[in-house]
Amino acid sequence: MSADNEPLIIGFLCNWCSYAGADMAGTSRQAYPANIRIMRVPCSGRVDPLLIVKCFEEGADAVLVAGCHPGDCHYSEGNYYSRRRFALLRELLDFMGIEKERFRIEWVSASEGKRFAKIVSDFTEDATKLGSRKVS
Amino acid sequence: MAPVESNVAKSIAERVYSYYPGCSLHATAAEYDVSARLVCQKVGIELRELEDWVCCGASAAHSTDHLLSLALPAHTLKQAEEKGLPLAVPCAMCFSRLKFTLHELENKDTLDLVSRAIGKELSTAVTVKPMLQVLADENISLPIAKLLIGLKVACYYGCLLVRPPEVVGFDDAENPQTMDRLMERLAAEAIDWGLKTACCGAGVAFARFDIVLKLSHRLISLAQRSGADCIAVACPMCHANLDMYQKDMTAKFGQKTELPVLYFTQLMGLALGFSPKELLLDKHLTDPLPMLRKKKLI
Amino acid sequence: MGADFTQQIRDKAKELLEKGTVECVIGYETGSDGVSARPAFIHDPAEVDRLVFDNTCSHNLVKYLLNKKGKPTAVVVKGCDSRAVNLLLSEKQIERNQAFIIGVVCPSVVEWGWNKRSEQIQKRCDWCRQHTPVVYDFLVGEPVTEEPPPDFADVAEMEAKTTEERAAFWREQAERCLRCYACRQACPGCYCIDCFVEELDPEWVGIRIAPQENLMWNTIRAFHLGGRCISCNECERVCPVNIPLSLLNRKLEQEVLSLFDYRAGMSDDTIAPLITFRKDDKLGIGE
Amino acid sequence: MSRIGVFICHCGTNIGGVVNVPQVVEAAKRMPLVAYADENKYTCSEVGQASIRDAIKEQRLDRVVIASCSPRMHENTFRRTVATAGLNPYLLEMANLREHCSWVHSDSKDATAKAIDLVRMAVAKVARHESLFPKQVGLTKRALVIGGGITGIQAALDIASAGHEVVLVEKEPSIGGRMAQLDKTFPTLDCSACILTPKMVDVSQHPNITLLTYSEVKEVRGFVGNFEVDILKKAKMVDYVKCTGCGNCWQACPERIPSEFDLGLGRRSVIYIPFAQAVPNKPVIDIANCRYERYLKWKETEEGPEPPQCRICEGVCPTEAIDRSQRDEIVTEKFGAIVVATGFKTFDYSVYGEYGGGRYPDVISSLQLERLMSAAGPTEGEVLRPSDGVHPKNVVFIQCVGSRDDKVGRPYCSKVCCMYTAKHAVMLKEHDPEVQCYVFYIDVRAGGKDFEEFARRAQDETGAVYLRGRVSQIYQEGKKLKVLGEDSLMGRLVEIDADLVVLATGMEPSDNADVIAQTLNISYNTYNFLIEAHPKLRPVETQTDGIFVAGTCVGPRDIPDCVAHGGAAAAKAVVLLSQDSLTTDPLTSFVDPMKCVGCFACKEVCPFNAIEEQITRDGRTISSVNESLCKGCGLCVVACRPGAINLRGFTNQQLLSEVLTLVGR
Repeated sequence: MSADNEPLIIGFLCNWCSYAGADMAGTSRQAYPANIRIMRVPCSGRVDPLLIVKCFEEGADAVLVAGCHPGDCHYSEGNYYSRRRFALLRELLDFMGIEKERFRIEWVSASEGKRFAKIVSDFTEDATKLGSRKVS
Repeated sequence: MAPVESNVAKSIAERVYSYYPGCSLHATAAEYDVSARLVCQKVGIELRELEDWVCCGASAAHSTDHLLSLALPAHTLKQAEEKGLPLAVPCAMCFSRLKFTLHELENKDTLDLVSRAIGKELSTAVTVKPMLQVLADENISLPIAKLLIGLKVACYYGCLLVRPPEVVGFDDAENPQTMDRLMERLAAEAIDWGLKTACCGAGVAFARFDIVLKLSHRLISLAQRSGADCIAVACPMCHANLDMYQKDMTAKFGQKTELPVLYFTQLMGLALGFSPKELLLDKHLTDPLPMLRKKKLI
Repeated sequence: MGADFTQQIRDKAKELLEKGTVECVIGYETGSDGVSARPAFIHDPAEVDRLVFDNTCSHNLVKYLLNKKGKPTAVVVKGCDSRAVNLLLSEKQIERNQAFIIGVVCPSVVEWGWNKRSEQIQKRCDWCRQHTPVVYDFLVGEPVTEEPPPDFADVAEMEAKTTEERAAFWREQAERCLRCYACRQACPGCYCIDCFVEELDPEWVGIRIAPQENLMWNTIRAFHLGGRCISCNECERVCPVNIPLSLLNRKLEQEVLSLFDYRAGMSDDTIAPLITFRKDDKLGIGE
Repeated sequence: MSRIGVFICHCGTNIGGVVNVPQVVEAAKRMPLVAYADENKYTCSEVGQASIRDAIKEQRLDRVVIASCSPRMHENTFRRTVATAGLNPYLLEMANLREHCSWVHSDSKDATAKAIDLVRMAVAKVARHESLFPKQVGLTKRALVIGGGITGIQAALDIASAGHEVVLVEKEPSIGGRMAQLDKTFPTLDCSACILTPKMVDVSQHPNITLLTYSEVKEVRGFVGNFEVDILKKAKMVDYVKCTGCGNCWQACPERIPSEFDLGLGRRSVIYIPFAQAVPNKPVIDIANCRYERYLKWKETEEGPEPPQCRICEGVCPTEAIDRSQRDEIVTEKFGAIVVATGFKTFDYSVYGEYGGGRYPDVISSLQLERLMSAAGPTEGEVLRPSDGVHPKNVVFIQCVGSRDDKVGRPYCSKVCCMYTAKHAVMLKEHDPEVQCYVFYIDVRAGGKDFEEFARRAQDETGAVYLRGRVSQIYQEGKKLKVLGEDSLMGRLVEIDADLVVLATGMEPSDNADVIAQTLNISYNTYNFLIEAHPKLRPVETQTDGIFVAGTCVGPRDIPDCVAHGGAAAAKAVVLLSQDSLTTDPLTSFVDPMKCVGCFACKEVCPFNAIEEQITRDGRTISSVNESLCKGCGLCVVACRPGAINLRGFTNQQLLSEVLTLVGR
């Protein structure tokens, strides 16, 4: 877990829309806090709940999963599955004491650089408010 | 015509109805009321008039106060709901208002608002049927005394009975068939004509008489030229406009306009053996009796 | 109930074994404590009288069908157990024509332990909506009309707590977890050859018995059964340190019901909610 | 023990200006398995790439991390770089220090800390990379074209002329499609048949084209380059080898039924060709309506009166070509590419009750008018109205019938109606100078070469009255049709006594377009129009490799667009077929047979039908991945509880080790 109570945020971004959206944020110089560490995955449907839970149990303060908008999935259906899977996981985690606010699922298209920056900024702010998770 | 069938299917085995005559049938359209009651009795349909029905608010209310235009029908609907019987409505205008109200009450907020207005908990669990649909039920056997052979009828539905389809959900909005089929069961010939659902002008009856004349005349003359002996209607307003002004039409448009306008219930009455007197056939301004005599139907 | 049910099961078992319809009947027999029931595997018609049925018959015997692949087998199932049959059918783990299902209209089972039985009905039976099996070839007892849906009072109670309290609660449970995996062994839905928890590469869950590793295990175990758990609650019954696993399972059951209007194992041709979707799903994500 | 090299790019000041690159280099050197770390001004420059190649050789590096810009930018560049240095191109991983770090963060300390993390993640991931090798699969150098309209014809001819075998499947007895039903074409007014029929003949005579009329595609298996297709050949009851197409039979046939080709305006025999210039010019027997077939049916039960035996066609056939032993048969063919050109049908106008279409015989569709105007049509080109066969003088056209109308679930514009109605106005005037046309329209959309000029011509020269507004009602009054409508520009109601009303019915996909799409596993929209891989950049490709779409089955378009579209699809197919083998992306998923429990959750979620069942030696049914179909989305990996499926390039191990560099121990 990162130093001096700066929240650590791990982001899983689908290669085709959201990772490109994050690139777009870069090319258009949309600044956002440096707390997020971005992992590139082919599709939000590739993100295994095991990874999410692992992140949290090992001390990540917040996790972001971003994929193409429903209907725009590069693989036509992937994000429909992740939508269901994470809607359920989010409930379970909250039930087990990991606030809903720490786990965000967002649809970000390749052209939404500005929006991506906004999402990360807001998310970082929320995570900071929530404070770091106490893990042994 | 799918909608007809499905509606008929729904009314199977329904023999007892709450009855909402509406204001006109207690006044200018008494013959509709009388004939409807006689016919229903004859074919074994029991009509129980609601004790405390009020005006449906047609034209007067719905063009001035939205809430009132819903509250008035709601009051009547509530009674029908308490009776737990389907509601038979002869007047097309009343029918339209009741259906519109039910339609708007689908919205939760409106439901609450109107409920508060009439001080009763409303629901939308009431079946409202036009008299035409009630009597056209093919499961009802007609004890026919006199077949109306040789009588050419132009069935006229008007605007309100079948429109708008998503609200009234009765028959086909452009080419309805219910009355046509019914007339054929009486051995009359329902002529095919194009203005079954055209407007007679009732909406502007008082404001723009000239329009009423124009529209009604268009209807009657087409019916005439299509070889009809009479027009059958299911609405007191339509009846008034078509029946009352034929002399004015003759005056205004030249060629003689004369075509009896009867309620479909009166024609049923004839077929079921009632006398012209019982059916108040002598109440019309355009006298149908000569025509009926010529056709040897009386 | 008892004697009569027992007799019917014995007769059917005898018939099946004699006819050679099946080569084994999986049922219950009285355990060596002489008090509580335990699974019994009968291969010989002469031994059918070992079979009993009483209100200590809690094991979900469907689990054992997994070891009988390709061998015609009869199994005694209660209402809840029967849903596991459908689950395994839909996940192609058993074949319908290999399994003869002796359904028992469940009289509800009681809390019991070694050499002791209470008259206390088990929790699962209070929640149960499936006393009559959903699938069977032969039914013991008269179908009953099922109770209206249970409310999830226990779940609600947990949700009433603050997040910190919930976190603390589960952390405390995790500290007690021995990772003996009894919950997994009892569960008819857990049939993986290699369970993720014992995977060394990737090492999803560390070997060390530490709370976060245990939480990892308990969270994912529950989630892997999300939309698949048929609420027989065997996992909780067999837990040696009494971790309230039913809370996790039922939380998921509740969500699956409200989000996807789905109950696992009600028929053998439904698709588990997490491996299907509706384009118009409304799940409060990006809407 | 692998030796990883890390190369960190300044990208001029783009990265170096914010991130303290030397510090990142130092950190990298201390990371596990890192044998070498260095920095470049511009890694992507030739100098930069050379330094990488040298380092790989000199330092005996077996894996490379390049920390620079987005992999979406330069991954392929650097894969080539390491490949030229003798490394497997897939032993490369990139850390995105520019788009995801230096360009979005200003604080050097934070940015540098993050950069180090990103590099650490990349190092952890690359350590788990394996050499991957693209697979080569062979392909069948044959194409299937579905649909024998102008689009399919064009596609078939182009592919065939490029030297590849083509099978053209058409469900009707003749090719030609909708274009064959048209009289003339806008805006040039050249005769449709005259320009179409030569192409139809070319198809029938082309040595590379096999024509399967009266046939339908039933099932499609396989994948790009290797499709296996079941085609249903409906029984024609005529031996095409013997038949000379002399026409005795269809002239002699005593039965006459409404002709589909003439849209019910004319009648045809039961043994028939749809129209005079049909290709092939040989008849089929429409079994459902054949007297003798009816007799044979009766013979089985002998219920009811005995129908006549007929068999006249057999009597008059000089070559004994009638063969009643024929039955429907399924043939299976192999193809490398498939072009779908299933075309359109016109909107069912009876949906608009107010227009009375279906009730009044003189309310017809534009396509029906085409038949009335066509010299080969039921009236031999004389425009006679259906009810009483008189020449209509007042003709009313109504635009957007089943187009631009949410009420009937058809909000889209059908694109051709404005123009063909202008054409009709012009041609009716030519047929009969006394004709007066009225056109009720919403907008006149005349976008296209010479289109606007032509639309003007219709209004100015023919005196057609264009009324901007909708028609509210049409009813029969004696021999006239009363048309009540609105002229929204003048703001008044209009009443027209019409002799004929023509409804400009819009385009919608042919029946079963959705079924075909499902058979081919390609997607379609709510109106059943097929969906292209990208509306702008991949207009004839689909999400399924090797399957191309063209013409009006994709969306409304006119003849020249269809021809161009068909040609485009053909070109794409030819590009595919001209290869000797296909290279498949190695980033696919794969199954560990020892772990798979055969629940087939993977098969359930795979969007590409890439999961197949296989039986192991010990008799378990487990899944396996068809790597030619797999597109590497990884849905199966997540659906797999036992972790039996993994995705090359994004394995569970790799993603987990990335996470573990950030959290925990």
